[in-house]
Amino acid sequence: MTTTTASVPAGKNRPYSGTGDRLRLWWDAQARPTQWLIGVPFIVFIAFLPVLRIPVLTTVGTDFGGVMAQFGMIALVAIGLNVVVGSAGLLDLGYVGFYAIGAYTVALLTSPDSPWNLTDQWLSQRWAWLFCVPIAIAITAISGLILGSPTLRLRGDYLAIVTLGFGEIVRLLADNLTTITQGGRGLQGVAFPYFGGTDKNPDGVFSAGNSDAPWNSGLWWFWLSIVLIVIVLLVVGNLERSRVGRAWIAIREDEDAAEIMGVPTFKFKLWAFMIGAAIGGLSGALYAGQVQFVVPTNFNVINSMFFLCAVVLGGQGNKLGVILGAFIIVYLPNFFQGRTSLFGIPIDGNDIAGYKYLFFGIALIVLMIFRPQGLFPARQKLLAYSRGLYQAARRAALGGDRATSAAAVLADGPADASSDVPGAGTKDGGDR
Amino acid sequence: GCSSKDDSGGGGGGATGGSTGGSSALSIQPLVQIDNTGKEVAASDASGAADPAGDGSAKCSDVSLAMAGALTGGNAALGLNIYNGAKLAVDEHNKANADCQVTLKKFDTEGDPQKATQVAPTIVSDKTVLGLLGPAFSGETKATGGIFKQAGLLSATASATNPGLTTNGWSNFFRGLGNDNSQGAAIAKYMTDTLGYKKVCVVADNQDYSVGLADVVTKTLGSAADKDCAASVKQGDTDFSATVQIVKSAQADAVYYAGYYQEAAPFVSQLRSSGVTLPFISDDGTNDPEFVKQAGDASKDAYLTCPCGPAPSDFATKYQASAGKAPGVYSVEAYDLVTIMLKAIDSGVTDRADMVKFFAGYDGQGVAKHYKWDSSGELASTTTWVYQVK
Amino acid sequence: MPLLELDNVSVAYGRIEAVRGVSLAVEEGELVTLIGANGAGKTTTMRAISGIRPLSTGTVRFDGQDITRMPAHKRVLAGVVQAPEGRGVFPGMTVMENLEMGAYARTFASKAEHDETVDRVFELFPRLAERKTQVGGTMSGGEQQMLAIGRALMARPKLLLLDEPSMGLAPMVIQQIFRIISEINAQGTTILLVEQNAQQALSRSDRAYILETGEVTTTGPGKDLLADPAVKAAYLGVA
Amino acid sequence: MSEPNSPDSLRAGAESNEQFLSPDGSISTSEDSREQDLPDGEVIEVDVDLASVNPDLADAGTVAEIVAADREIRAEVGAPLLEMKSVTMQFGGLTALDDVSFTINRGEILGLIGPNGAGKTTAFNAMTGVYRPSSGSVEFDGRALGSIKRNEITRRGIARTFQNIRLFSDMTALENVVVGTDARHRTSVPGAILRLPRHRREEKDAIDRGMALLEFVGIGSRATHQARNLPYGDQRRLEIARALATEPKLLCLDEPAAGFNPAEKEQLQDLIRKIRDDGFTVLLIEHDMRLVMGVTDRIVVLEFGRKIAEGLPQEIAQNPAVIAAYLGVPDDATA
Amino acid sequence: MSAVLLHEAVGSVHAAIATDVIDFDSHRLFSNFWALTVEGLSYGAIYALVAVGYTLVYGVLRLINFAHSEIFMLGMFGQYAVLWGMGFLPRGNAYDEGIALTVMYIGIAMLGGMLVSGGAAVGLERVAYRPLRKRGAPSLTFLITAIGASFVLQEFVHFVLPLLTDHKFGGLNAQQPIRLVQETTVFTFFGADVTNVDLVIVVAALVLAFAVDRFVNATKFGRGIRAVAQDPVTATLMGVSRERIIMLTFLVGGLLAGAAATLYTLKIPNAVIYSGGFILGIKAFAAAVLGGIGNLRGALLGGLLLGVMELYGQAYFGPQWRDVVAFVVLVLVLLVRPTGILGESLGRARA
Ligand SMILES: Nc1ncnc2c1ncn2[C@@H]1O[C@H](COP(=O)(O)OP(=O)(O)OP(=O)(O)O)[C@@H](O)[C@H]1O
Ligand SMILES: Nc1ncnc2c1ncn2[C@@H]1O[C@H](COP(=O)(O)OP(=O)(O)OP(=O)(O)O)[C@@H](O)[C@H]1O
Ligand SMILES: CC(C)C[C@H](N)C(=O)O
Ligand SMILES: [Mg+2]
Ligand SMILES: [Mg+2]
Repeated sequence: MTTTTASVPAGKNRPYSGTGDRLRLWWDAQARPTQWLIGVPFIVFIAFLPVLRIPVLTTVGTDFGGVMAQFGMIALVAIGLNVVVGSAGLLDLGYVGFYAIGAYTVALLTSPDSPWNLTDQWLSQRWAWLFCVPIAIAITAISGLILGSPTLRLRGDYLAIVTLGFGEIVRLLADNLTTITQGGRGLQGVAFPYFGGTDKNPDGVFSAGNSDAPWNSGLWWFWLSIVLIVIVLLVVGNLERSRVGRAWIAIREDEDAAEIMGVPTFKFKLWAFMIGAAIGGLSGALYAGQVQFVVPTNFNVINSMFFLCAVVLGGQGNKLGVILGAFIIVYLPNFFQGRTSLFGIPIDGNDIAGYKYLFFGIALIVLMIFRPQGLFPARQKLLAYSRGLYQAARRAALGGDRATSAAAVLADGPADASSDVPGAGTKDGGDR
Repeated sequence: GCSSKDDSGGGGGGATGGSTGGSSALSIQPLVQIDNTGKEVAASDASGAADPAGDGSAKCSDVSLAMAGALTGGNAALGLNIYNGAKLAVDEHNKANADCQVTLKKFDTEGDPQKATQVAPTIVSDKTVLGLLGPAFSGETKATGGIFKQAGLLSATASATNPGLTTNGWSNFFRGLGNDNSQGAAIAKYMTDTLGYKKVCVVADNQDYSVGLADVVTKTLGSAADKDCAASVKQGDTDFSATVQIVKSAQADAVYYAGYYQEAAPFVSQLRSSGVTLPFISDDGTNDPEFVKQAGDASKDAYLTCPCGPAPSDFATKYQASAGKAPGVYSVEAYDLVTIMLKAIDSGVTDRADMVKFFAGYDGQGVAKHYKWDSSGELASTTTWVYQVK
Repeated sequence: MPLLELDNVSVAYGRIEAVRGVSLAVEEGELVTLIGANGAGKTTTMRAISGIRPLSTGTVRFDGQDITRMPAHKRVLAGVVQAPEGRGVFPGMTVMENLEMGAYARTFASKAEHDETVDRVFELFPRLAERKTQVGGTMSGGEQQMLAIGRALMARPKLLLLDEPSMGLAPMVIQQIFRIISEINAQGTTILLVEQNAQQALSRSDRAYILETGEVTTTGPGKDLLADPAVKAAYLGVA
Repeated sequence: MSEPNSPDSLRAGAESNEQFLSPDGSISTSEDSREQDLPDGEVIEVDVDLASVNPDLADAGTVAEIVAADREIRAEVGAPLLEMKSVTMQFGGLTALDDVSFTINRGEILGLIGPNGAGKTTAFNAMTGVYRPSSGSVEFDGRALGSIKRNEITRRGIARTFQNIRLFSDMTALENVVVGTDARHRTSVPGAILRLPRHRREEKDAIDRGMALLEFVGIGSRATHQARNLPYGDQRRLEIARALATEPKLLCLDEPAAGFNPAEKEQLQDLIRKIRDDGFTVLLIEHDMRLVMGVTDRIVVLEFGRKIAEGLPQEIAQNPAVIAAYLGVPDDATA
Repeated sequence: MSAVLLHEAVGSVHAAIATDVIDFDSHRLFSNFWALTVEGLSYGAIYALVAVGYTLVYGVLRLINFAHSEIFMLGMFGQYAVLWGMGFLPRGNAYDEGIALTVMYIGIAMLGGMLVSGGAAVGLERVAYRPLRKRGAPSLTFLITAIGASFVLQEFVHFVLPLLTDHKFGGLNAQQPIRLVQETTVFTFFGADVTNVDLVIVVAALVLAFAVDRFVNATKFGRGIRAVAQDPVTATLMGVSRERIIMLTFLVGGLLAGAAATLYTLKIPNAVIYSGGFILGIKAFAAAVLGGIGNLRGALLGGLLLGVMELYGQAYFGPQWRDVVAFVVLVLVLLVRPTGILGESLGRARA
């Protein structure tokens, strides 16, 4: 029997600590049913925000549902980019390229303006979007592979500029290959999922035409993205708590050491790129469906920067953090728009909104100074079946505050902890 | 100390607003109004133009009009031109009609299609909004047309000129000016028939509007379009050396540029300073006092077109007083379209469907031109104005 | 008055106090050794002295002056020079450039003085003379260690801080290094030495301090400590 | 500037060339990577009771079994495992290794010693694929290493530690070791996403083995501590545990005792012996003669890139060439 | 997808490329080769000067200073304001002050631009980066701050500057140009016109590049810069003041950006606009990487190369492919030489 010592005083610091870790600590302390009890209503609450229209929160000048829909898409983007940047530590400044490829795949296959339009041949407009989403994901993943295989040999900042170039090249191709993409004229009439058509909304709830607030198309797209986010979180969470996720972190921390430890670093970097790309492509497909119109200008470098801001602002490496980051990036610029008063104080929101990029820039600088690790930094969990281990540690930690000897606390620990070991983490999805 | 190096001693101080081009005192002067075949048409008589003030006895309550376009971001100037024109009309109306106070609500789309899809539902769900002036750009109009269509809300644009917009069956959509087909065809014909060019280099930037316009111009020019020196540049470019080289080494009679003044000004400057003296012809995106200010003497004699007519001087005066600057492109169209909406309200229109009907049946003179639409929402007859920098 | 005096110095990394209330003094001309187990806080103490780690409490006095708040690079000007643990060779600079960096804060009276200093270093470490133009990063571990020590000598400090100079050196070179240390010291440079090779270090030093988990536990003349059975057991590996 | 075979390999982990960008990618250049002021925060780093997690690991016997689970060596102790065959390594005009040949036999601890700059680390790098020899070859387990990738070399069974510690400092101790097991695992992305049985098996195995290895090197209770916060000695142990997790046939240690005091060296010596006794083969580079003499079975001596001696420790200690080149005559008899 | 569809797809790609989308006009390239080279070199010289700023800061802080493009932009405004202050009012036509005076005015304007840019760079370092350094923030945090600073500087010129200067400077539109010289051909070179502006640009850039190179490679400060770049802690232990070195680095980068800005506006007087730094900044950054980021001479070489390649590419493929060409060249070079043409470290700049 190993002896346990409480020699390490509670109070050792860690690089990622603060709200994120504290919250995670608390969350892990909850029993599984409790976690469900808290988690599900919370997600439902978020999902219904555009319906509830809480006064100060709801945007005025733009439709809140629409804003949330965009948030959903950017959240997906942020989760995908987080795999690449946050986990594997590969600085990708051209992520918007994947977003664009996803959007253009759907648009090229379903827009009547496109030479490759399938909808007038054998694919019904109703199913076209759904049919194209997997294609979009596959094509972006492949483009991730194509971009990655030659360039992932490059290190750090070389990779950054090459990816930035890639993002630009994608946009410029969309712009220049006018016979296929219509260049700057864009592709119109992109398909969207057909669902719940009524007399009033003959094209279904996802149609841009559905504008009966609050149940308008924005809300539906938001819901669709929530579902996709949850799925993607499960997938990414599973990856993180596996050999793959550990390899990513190891690569991020010390690529040479990782390789010498036998980790096939190139392969896993490539996977990170492909997975990130695929998620970006999925989000792009959502975008194309929602807006039903794609033009190259929506995919310029600045958007890559915004995506990266979402990731770093939220706390790179932390999936929930980056979602929060995405929310801030999307929501803040819309907040002032059209407001005539705030908390009873009369303002000219449109005027303020005119300065949004100024404020945005200042906010970025200030936030980074005060929270250099991001708003919501937290350590990833990298082991799938170690719930018991961490629970034992946590109990000891909590016990350490009360009793000085952790051993005393541990004494009553083993019973339920060990019962929790094998496979207990199986359903530990989504990291929530 | 240094004395002024400005040997001609002129003003040129303020960097905004003024319509003169610095010390060389160049400005954009209307030259001729032409039809789609490049033939001159006499300027219409604007004296009977509809007046937003009406007879001063209108009654209405709780109605508003919306304006959507880029109010912030890089293209804000264009949106503001439109907003200010609309605001002038509404102010005049409200001043004259104490019992019918119409609110003008502005919605910022930044010119971004996705942003516009978020803004559109807000406009639609505001039940007091009876008519929409906008969206301003073709791209965002494409993205949101379905929303307004489904809501049955009048969407009258003072600026979106992409020809495709009226082919979607949007019965609520009206265009207050000629589309790029007519502008492009008109100037192309004018170049070959009136100005007598045999070879023209068509250069365009990469934006929706420019690409479309360049297409039409090239097509209409037919064999007069010189393929060897056709070139495409990018929004935001400032350095056109390669394009200049291309033009320089071609044996052309003129350069046509489809795009906006931001790029047109440095382009023409660089053409001139590398010794290319070919005539320079451009479009409504370039047709802005800024162009002359930026390009200076290089802009001299350039032909600029616009489906929009020149602002009559009394309009310009009113506008200057209200907006604090000279009217820009589409200010007049915005004023006219909002005037029509106000007339509808004054005549008792209280719901969206009636507003659309009012537009469909409208036939009247405006400050800029005569307004009467065909069933697709295009003006029944369109003309293009040719201006020249002098 | 001691040349260097630490009074109740504590240094923390985040919440961990690596050094707790350490007081020590080094008289002018002395050779003083700091020994202690891994993680005892020796390096941390050195870093506090040269100013690259801020103190949480306490004061550092050098040459009669309170230098607690003096930035690190100014301390070098004042005469405190450290050959850091882990060598800190500039990987992209040649051997010669690395040596020049050692004299960054020093102005030589003449070219001759400069050359003389360089020659002395080359005399001590002939390997460096052979490899003047080799890039620092490609030197072997031991060669880098020689370079680091040689570089510190270029500065001709009043107080020389040596953090484990024998680490990674071959046995023969270690003996040589210790001889050099004694020699420099004899020539008038005050030295504070951190060593794992307690045997050698203690036998050559005037006085020594033993650091345990961040605190000074024992102090005394080097020879006395060498004879102390507790010290023997813990640091000399004599069971 | 002289360059080895590829410019990249310069930065690629040669022990003597260890000034990398700080591995955590930190831009804060005010201090080295271990030196940052980190924000204060909550803690969960408390020692764990192993038995509370995995009761199987409670007794030392099982530990040893898990560590050395599928060793297939004992039978072949003494057979050559790695052969350096006339390896020459040149950097520009400098010959760092000059026609060096020696053999490492299964189950032994081979010491590699020599003066500074003799080419020990270079030899080591030639074995682990960091450099490719200018001429000659390295054969491992009967096959030439040729130009296979570094991670493949590890997979074939060569593991190493670093002279300057290079742990994944943000990870916990256990996670570090589990990364080491990567070399033996085959689950890839689909398996991990779907949590296929093999993934579960491997994960479970990795954690069990990881805990056992931590236990084996004596830091089992620190499993959930972040590597950066471990004391130096424990970090060294963790490096060894991580290397062992790759299930190597040959474990290469480059100056593992650097910075240890004699008492700590003693413990290390015991650990190295234990590793050998568990069936691993060990290559040890070290300047501490007491450690080298105390633990190695055989010694190879290099000088100026050439092998000058090879033999049992006692022989080497008496060898006049070695004494002249390397050992010197001790100043004091006690050392 | 069915085979037919695939066939169609391939077919239309071919069609697209064969028609007017890409030109593949080798005639245009070769007949204008020298003219393109001259133009390319003068743009390249400007990229090179800006690239030095990226490279130095990167070398010392491992930071991609995204806001450097805005430092450049401020330099354009700085020199503009100085010219204005000297009595040159904006107008459409070029001034003609004679060679000597013009060169003097350019020199003064350049000084102004350099001061503004240099000051802004140092200020940026103080306000935005230093606090992060004090907190030991991870590198991406710096990058995000740089992006934030980039927004702030642009929007400052866009919105705030006009309010402060009575709408003389800044705002949405480009400044009305001040043309100091009319670009005229001085001599021809294999049939390519070499203009006075080209000459000024290339000569000024060479002088500045030489000066920085000497500064970094041959002075004590320069050695300090390299030391901090390679190992900041040890550099401190050698008596190098890190903060001062960092400040100096930003200053040098800023000064060069200001000089580059002046040269650029000489070439393109219309370029003085709040958003005018962005694209050029990306190009310059690419140039820095191309040469080997952190490597001073690499930055200079990379800038020239990029400038020239871009123009060749434009002539061959058509102007709309310029940026594609630039990035493709970059990628190809990096694939062959993963750390840029001259390799990486500031320390090896003398190779
Ligand atoms: N950057 C850091 N962050 C957190 N803790 C640190 C840091 N650097 C050192 N420590 C801790 O501070 C304590 C003292 O370390 P220090 O390096 O001063 O010891 P030392 O006596 O020099 O040991 P060694 O013999 O290993 O060089 C150790 O517990 C170490 O883990
Ligand atoms: N990349 C390189 N370029 C040039 N010379 C090199 C390179 N790598 C090593 N050397 C030289 O080769 C020789 C052998 O170096 P190596 O690192 O193998 O020595 P070592 O035996 O490990 O010494 P130590 O005990 O000091 O670590 C040294 O003189 C070193 O300077
Ligand atoms: C404001 C205008 C220049 C807009 C342009 N006509 C368009 O359709 O987008
Ligand atoms: Mg130490
Ligand atoms: Mg070595």
